Parts: sequence; C-alpha cells; structure tokens
Amino acid sequence: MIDLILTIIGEILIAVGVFCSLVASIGMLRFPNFFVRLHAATVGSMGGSFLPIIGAGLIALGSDFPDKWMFFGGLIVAAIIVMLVSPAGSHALARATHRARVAPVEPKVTDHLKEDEDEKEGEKD
Amino acid sequence: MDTQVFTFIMIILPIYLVSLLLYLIRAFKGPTISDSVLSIDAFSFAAIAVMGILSLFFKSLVLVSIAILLSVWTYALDVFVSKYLEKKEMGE
Amino acid sequence: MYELILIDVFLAVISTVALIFTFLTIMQKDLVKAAIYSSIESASYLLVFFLLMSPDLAGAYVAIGIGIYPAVVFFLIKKTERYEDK
Amino acid sequence: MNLKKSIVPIFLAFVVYVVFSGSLSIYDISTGIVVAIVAGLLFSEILVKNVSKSLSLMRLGHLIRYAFYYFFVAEVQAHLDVIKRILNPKMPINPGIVRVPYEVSSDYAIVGVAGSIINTPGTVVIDIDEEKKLYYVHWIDVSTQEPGKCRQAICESFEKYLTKVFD
Amino acid sequence: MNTKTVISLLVIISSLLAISYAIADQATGVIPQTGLRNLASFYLENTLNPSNKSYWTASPEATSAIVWDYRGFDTFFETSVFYLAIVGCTLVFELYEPPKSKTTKQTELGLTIIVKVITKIVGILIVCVSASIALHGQLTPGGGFQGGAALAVLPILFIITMSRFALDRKVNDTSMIIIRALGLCGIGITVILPLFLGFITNNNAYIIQNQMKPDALVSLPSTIADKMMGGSLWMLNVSEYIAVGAGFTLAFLLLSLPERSFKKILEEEKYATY
Repeated sequence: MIDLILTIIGEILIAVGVFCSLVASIGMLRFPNFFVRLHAATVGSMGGSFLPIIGAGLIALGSDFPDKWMFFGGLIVAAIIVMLVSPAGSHALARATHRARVAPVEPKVTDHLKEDEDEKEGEKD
Repeated sequence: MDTQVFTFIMIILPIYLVSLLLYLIRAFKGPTISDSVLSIDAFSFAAIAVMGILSLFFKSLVLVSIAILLSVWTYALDVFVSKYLEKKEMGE
Repeated sequence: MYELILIDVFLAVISTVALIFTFLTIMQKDLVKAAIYSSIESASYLLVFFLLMSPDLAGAYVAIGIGIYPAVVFFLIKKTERYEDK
Repeated sequence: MNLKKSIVPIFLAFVVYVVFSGSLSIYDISTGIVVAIVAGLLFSEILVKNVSKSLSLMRLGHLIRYAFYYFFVAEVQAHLDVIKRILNPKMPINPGIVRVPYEVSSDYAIVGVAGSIINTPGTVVIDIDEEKKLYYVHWIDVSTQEPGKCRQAICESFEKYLTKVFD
Repeated sequence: MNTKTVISLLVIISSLLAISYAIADQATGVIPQTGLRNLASFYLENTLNPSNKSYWTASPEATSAIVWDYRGFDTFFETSVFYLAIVGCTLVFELYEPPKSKTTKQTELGLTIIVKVITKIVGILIVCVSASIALHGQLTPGGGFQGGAALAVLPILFIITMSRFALDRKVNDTSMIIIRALGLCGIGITVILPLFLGFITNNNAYIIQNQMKPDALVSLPSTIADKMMGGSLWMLNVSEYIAVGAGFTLAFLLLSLPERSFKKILEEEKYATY
C-alpha cells in the first residue's frame, strides 16, 4: 500500500517537473532579454529539476530495487545541491552581466541599480 | 518495478528531449555570452533530472553520483564566466 | 522494443547536437564563446556516456570536460587576448 | 581549534556521508566518522561563528516550519504566476530593477533571504549593498517603485521566518 | 563560406559517418567480433569468483579491478604522466615572489556574500560526496581519480569566489606539494607492500600483487568489517584521491597568481638579455 502511494506521489512530481521544464524552455526562447530570461531559468531549475529528482527518489523507494536506500539518498543529496547551487549561479551571472553592461536591460520600467552606480561614479570623479 | 511506471517514463522522456533541444537553441542563438551560459545552466539541471529518471529506467543506482558532479561543475562554470566578466584578475 | 527505439533516438539526437557544437567550437573566433560551446559539447557527450552506461568514463569526463578545461581556458584568456586573428 | 564549534559541521558531514552512501553497515559508519571529523574540523572555522546559536534546537524547529511554508506556499504561487506569463500569447511582463531594503543582520540570514528571493521565480537579486542594507531585485512585474511597498511584496514573509532562525 | 569551413565540415561529416558505420550492427568489417577474446573471458570469470580464489580480486566492481589490479602496471605509468604534468607546472611558475593582496577588505575581494556563503556550504557537502565516491571505489563505479576530480572543484571555487588571498594559511603551494607527495608515497608503499609481507612470511610475492596467486601466497585483506575491500584497490584509491585532489589544487593555485607578481621579473629579464 505504502509503495503504491510513494509511486503515485513520485509520478505526480515528475509530471509537474516535466511540464515546468518544457514551459521554462519555451520561456527561454520567448522572453526579450537576459534579465527576464533569468526567471524562466529559475522555473527550469526549481520546478524542472528539483521536483523530478525527488520524485525519482520516491519511485525508487516504493519499488523493489536491491539498494534502494542508496538510490534515494544519492538523489536527495543531488536535489539539495541543485537547490543551493542554482540561485548562487544565477545571481553571480546577473551581477557580472549588469556590471559589465553586456546585455541591455530594455524593456524596463526602472533601473535603480544603474542610477545608484552612476551616482557613485559621479562622486568619485 | 511494474509496467505502469515504465510506460510513464517512456512518455516523459521525449518531452524532456524536446525541452533540452529548446535550451540548446537559446545557447546557440544567445546574443550575449551570459545568455549562452544561462541556458547551459538550465540544460545541465534538466540533464540531471533526465539522469535521475534514466537511472530508474536502467535500474542501476550507480549513475547517481555523476548528477551531483554535473551540478557542481556547472556552478563552477557560472562562477568562471561571471568572474571573467567582472574585469578583475581571476585569483583576486 | 519501444524502449530501445526511444533510447536510440535519444542517443542519435544528442550525439548530433554534440557534433554541431564541436563544429561551432572549431569555427568560432571569439575564444570565450568557443570555450562555452566546448562545454556544451562536453555536457552532451556526458549524456551520451550516460545512455551507454559507462559511469567510470562519465565521472572523469564531467570534471575534465565541463569544469577544468574551460577553467584553464578562462584563466589563460584573461592573461592574453580574447579574439583570434587580431 | 574550538571543538564546540565543530560539533554541528561534523554532524552535518556525517549525515550527508551516510545519506549519500545509503547504508548503515560498519564500513560506512566507521569511514563516515573519519571523513566527518576531518571535514568538520576543516570547515568549522569558516562555517560557524556563534556556537550557542548553532546548537539551539528551537531554531531548527523554526527552520523546518519555514521549509514547509516556503515549499508549499511561496514556491507554488510564484511558479504559477510565471508559468501563466510565459504561456500567455501577449506575454504581459513589466520588468525593472527596484531597491528592496532588508532588516536582518547575520550573514546566514541575509543569504537565506536572498536565496529564497532568487529561488522563487519572478524575482532575482541582481546586487546587494551591505552598507545601505539594500537588495537590488529584478522583478518581472513592477507594480510599485516605493522601497517599503516593494519590501512588503517581495521579502517580508521570508524575513519574518528567517529572523527567528538565524538572528 | 570559405574553403577552410568546407574542408573542416567535410572532415567532421566523413568521420561521423565512418564511426557510425563502424558502430552499427550491419557493419561487416573488422571491428565487430563474435565471441569473447580469451583475456576478456578470463577477466569476466575471475574478477569476483569466491568459489575459485586463485586469480580473484575481491572486488565486485570489475572496471576498478581491471584498472588497478590486472592492468595495474599500465595505470601506474598513466598516472605518473599526470603527476609529471603538475611537476612541469610548478617548474614554470618557480620564479615568483609571494604576492600580496592590494586590499585587506574582505568585501572587495572575490564575489558577493551570497556566492561566498553558498560556496562554503556546498564545500562541506562536496568533501563528503567525493570521499564517498573514492572510498566506495571498489564497490561502485568511480574511484580515486573520479573522487579527486570531484574534490578539485572545491579549491577552484574557493579561489575564484573568495580570492586566493582569503584562503587559509594552511592552503599554499608548499603544503599542497607535501600532501601530494604523501599521496604518491601511499601508492608506492601499497605497490611494494606485498614484497615486504612475502619477506616476513617467507613466501613468493609480486609487485602490485593484490590477492594470493597459486605460486605466491601473500594477500592483502579482502574484506573489512562487513564489506568487500579488494585489498590493494582500497589503498590505491585513497592514495590516488589525496594525490589528485592536492595536485589539481596546486595547479590552480599557481594559475591564479595575479599578473603583477611576474611583471617585475619579466621586465628585468628583458633588460638583461637585450
């Protein structure tokens, strides 16, 4: 009984994950600039990767593999590392891109960061 | 493992393949370097999920450790590129 | 039977993508972009190794192909120039 | 080398090692203890600053409560919002970078709040100013530009939980 | 599209076609061969064969067994090529002054606090995961080189996110050379250990011997507590793990030296020669 429940939860998680991954890849293509694409990439990393990894672990736990605990533990550690690593990576990349002025922030409503940076440079001169 | 999970994985995998290919189109098109690197990120994380699901399919637990290595090295690649773009020496 | 066909299709598509990115790496004049394309190629070949079930090879390849090789290239580009033929 | 400081890192390292190995055999536990002591002593200086905070169980309870709120409420809402925007044919985005003040003080709390903001789709912390206590957040739907209201919309709920955990 | 593009495209396409033809099932050339070769069937039969222990390796992971036991001599030289490369790297960077940081403020070094703290937390996870990969090298795929290469991500991340000046005083090139030498000594001792045991117990023994052979009755421990240990495989994996991790750390510490620490020396040399 508990095996069946675990399998069904795992399948639901994987199904949600694959939907998020597909939507994120469409968003990566449709969005206009780098900074907006960051949000699509977040959907891809949290919804499209974190959830299905845990789902795969649950399915393994509900099956009759010989070393299923090893499988489950490895996948859980992988999911935790993905959750820690993806925000740090996208933050570092976004900051460097904004500082180097490589990608445009257009279209935009405001850009307070650029205003503050310009103010600081004005003080230095 | 029952056949129902097997069929489920068979339906899931082609969709992931499509999503991987769409990420790679952005990596190829990306007007700036940052776009390409961001889509490599997304590609690797999707690939990690594919690896987890495929190791269910192959019933071999040994393939899991590679997923962890892939995620960490992808993070390292992000950090290299952002350090390169920050216009500092790499070691400072 | 259907599973095997699916795995074959996966393998064929991913290895073709890897080939395309190899070509782009060779022809690219911007060395930073070349390093990034080469790491995409490595990630694709990693999936190929995974599908062929050779974890030993994949474990060494992920470190060298995605991590250490682009790292060395970036360290060196920082000390020299970014574009070829200039 | 402070032994009290390294209790939490050693325990964390041991748990990760055993979970990754996935078995409780004598070989795994004995090698796990050795690896955990080496890793914990290496990392204790840079990971732990305040010993009594790291050993408090109350804070762990608050962290678990926060995890429930984060995964089942915040993440789901943000995902649904961004997915709707992507699939809408008109693509109603309204992006911009706004200042968001924060009021937490310790390193882990700052990073925890920033990580939560980045990991919910729709908001990404572009830069952080530690002297003025400001995040610069790229927001997909800029409904207001006033710092106080931005804080209310973006990070107040995370801060409410995380001050109890880390401060 | 110039001729260079066309030629490289042609080379790539033709090599792809050749490889796919060679791999495909229909290929009737020389590469596919029906039936196992003698050596391969020997490996397959004897790697883990508890009923006939005359040539076994006491390790369920056949790849590691072949790499470190049956083909240990090959691997020994392949590994030494890698170490020679790192020796060359240290020689190239020999003439530098120990550099000093321009600022003492932590916030101006490296990237932002978010990246720094997350790198620290990921660091302790990586140590555990890589140690697990290396210590289970005789049971699951992976082993010394894979574990060491996984450990190498740690110094690279620390150098780039926090700068090489913020590393502890314990992590510098001298200490890394010492740790790497310890790892190499581990490999050397493991290789010679059977001879030593044979000398003590008055038996025949070979170099790089693992389990007992019909004419050499020395054997390293085959099980530890409740798991297969694979005798020398375990020791070689651990030594290789330490040596590879320290070697990559050393290489990246040297590569990350700022350019200004060389400029003075290089200019002096220029004036000296011309």
